[in-house]
Amino acid sequence: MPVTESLELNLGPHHPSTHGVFRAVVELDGEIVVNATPHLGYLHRGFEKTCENKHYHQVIPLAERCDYMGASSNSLVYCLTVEKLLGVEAPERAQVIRVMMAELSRIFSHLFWMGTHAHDVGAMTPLFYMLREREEIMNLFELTAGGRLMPNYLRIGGLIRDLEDGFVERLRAFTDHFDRRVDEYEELLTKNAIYMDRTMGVGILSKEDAIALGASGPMARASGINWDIRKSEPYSGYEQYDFDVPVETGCDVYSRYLVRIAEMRQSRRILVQTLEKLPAGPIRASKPGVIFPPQEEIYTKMESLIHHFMLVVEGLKPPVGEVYQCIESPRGELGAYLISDGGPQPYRLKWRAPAFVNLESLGRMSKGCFFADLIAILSSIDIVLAEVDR
Amino acid sequence: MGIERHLNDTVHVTNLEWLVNWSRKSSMWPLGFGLACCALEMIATFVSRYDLARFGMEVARPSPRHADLMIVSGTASKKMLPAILRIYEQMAEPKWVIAMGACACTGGIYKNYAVVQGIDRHLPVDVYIPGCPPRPEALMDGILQLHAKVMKEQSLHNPPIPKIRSAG
Amino acid sequence: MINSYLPILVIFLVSAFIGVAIIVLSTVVARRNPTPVKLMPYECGMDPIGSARRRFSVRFFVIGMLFIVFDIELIFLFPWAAIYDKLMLFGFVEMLVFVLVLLVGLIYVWKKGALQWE
Amino acid sequence: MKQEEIQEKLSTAFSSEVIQAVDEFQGQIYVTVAQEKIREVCLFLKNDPDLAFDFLSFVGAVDKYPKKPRFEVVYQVYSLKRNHRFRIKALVDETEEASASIDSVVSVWPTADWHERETAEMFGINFNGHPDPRKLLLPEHWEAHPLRKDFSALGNDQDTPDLPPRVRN
Repeated sequence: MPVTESLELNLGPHHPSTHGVFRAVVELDGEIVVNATPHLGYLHRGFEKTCENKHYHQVIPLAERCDYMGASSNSLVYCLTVEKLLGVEAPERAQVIRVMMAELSRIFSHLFWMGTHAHDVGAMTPLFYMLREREEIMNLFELTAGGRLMPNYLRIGGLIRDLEDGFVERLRAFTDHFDRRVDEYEELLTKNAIYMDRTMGVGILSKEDAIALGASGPMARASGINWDIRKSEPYSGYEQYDFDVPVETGCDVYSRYLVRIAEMRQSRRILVQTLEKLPAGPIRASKPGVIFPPQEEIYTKMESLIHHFMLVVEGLKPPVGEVYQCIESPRGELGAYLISDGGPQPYRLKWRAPAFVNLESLGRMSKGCFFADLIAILSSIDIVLAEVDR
Repeated sequence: MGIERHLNDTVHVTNLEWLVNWSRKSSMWPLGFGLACCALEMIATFVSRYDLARFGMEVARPSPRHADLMIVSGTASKKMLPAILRIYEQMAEPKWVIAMGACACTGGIYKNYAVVQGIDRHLPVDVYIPGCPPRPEALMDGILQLHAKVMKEQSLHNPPIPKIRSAG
Repeated sequence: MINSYLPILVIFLVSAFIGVAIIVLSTVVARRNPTPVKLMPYECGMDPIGSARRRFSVRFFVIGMLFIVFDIELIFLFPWAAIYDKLMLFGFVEMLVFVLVLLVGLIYVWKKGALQWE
Repeated sequence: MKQEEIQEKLSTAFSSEVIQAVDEFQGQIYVTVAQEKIREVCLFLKNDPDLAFDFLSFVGAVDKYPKKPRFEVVYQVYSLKRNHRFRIKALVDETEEASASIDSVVSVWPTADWHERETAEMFGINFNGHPDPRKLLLPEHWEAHPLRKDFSALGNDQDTPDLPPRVRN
């Protein structure tokens, strides 16, 4: 066998198909990948250290920027963690709107994944289809609290303000035609022979490897693990909605695609149910001295003004203790482990980022594949670098 | 440019300069350089709804050799800084830099050990765009300001090329 | 006789002139600022690992050769397709023979496994 | 299984000097384990048929700076079969001569690889027996451990310089 020199290549931080500033040093033997060692940290922003100097309610925008694709699920997990620490429960209406925001951001994130993944595999059109849908969802996010990408709409104990009046009609219009849009994507990709050749049997992650390497979310469900935190440990009223969890046993890039497309349909089903169920009522729990009083009460009642003032100046003083709460983010099990020492600032916030853990299996999945398949595998993991590097 | 050495100021070159500036302004190719959340708003600006192609900027090449404008969109972390400087150096003159978003302008909400507190500490920035992330309209407004700035440049009188600490 | 070839000569001269003009103008008029970092090979913003002048696997050349062969075939198809309506059956059969010959080459290459990477 | 049953099962399986403390907050029980026995306890958690903790959510650390056993290494585990969660901790101290160190659990859960590398560089705890103890998130030329309580959030130019040293001169 002639001895072949292996070529080392930088799939560097500035690369069109690394979905941000991810770097992998790839050892190539001709066109076959011998070994891909990831180098992370190019977007490390010191999130956990910065949280230790912020008040509890100031951490929410920071948490949302941790995963700018599904921003609302980040603020949801942080708010649920602090509420569990305080022993507070958000009112019924706030819980339903939170589910609405979480499912919208799941569709939001899966859309961007599908567009860029198809672009990496060579199909150019899905990218423009999905950006059209994302603009519609961004219009919806604008209606909630003004932000297009990161609405920053959730607060500890509920929401910051009630829904805009045009929101429900526009959401109903969106859910009406969204199913046809997903059919359009399926027409483009699912039965496309080139796409199937490029993705079937590529990037195999067996069920045992997936569990051992801590893969969660669509990565795990594509390897046959029937586990969705919305079903196994329901939070924020998820037990009241009926939706099914798509599970594939193909363990490859194609089954991850199928799982995510099916999840978009299920998220739409949940959105329709939230629209039917939307109860009236307050949008924030009322616990004086701990949760911000409603906006209109501040102008009329004296104690609300004092509570508001004390909360803003001195911040929230939760009981001493530690809590771990996790939710099903678009990428997997997103957890926040919060320790409080009674002071106004979190003593320690450990952020369990699913993209960071799913990325560990890149080395094992990409051994012996073609270099072009390495790009397809990397995009099938659906990494968001702000979450990977925190 | 090199030509005015031959003209040695006998002929006034405004019209030629206007032509040079106008051609540079109307086909300024941005570098596809997304760091963090602002990159998503930059992508939304490139694509059909906000459409940067009307300003001649639809070609967002990843390689610095084909780019004239570097939009630093997102947080410049200290580990990424050498790469940013390297890419800026490898772009061909004339080149411009837009600091998009609060993180690129001043470090934004990440005032800590890991983030460069403003990319203008290391790069000559032409236009700063506030916002976290700035709306696509804000990015387009920043680009139009840059176009106005390019039109006013004396590109034919050999303006000094800004030197940066090379990341070589 | 000569003037029927004149247009081809004009096209050739104009294209040659434009090509040379662009190169000359950009070398004379453009401004040079070569810094060592700028001349370094671009590798995603990192220091290039190893040199680019390395021995490559021979399979790359095989695929390169195959591409050139079938690309030339395509180039011959263009002028033929341009005046397709003037060439009666003879032109069609002639080109069919040409394509068939290359089809035999393609089948041979396919069976020998040159298209597969391993 | 409920949190209390898991905790009883652990207490019966290991002697009291291994299971040092049991605390509970908002329905979540967490057990402090002796630092030397951490790999044994993790193996027990994973292989015991009733517990079956086959999924490790994360390995983290907490710096309790003024207190003497300075670091707490936290293991949050989850069982896919039994659908229950549990958290165990190990107290790790840092003295002048010996830096904080604890056994690595990569052999038990391979996913702990990156978690431990990140905790090692952020807190300065080294994990014995870790297959690949390189830096993960911080630049190579930094020596500081940022998540320690005595390290200021703004960093300083010696420990966290903007550019690698080779470039600055």
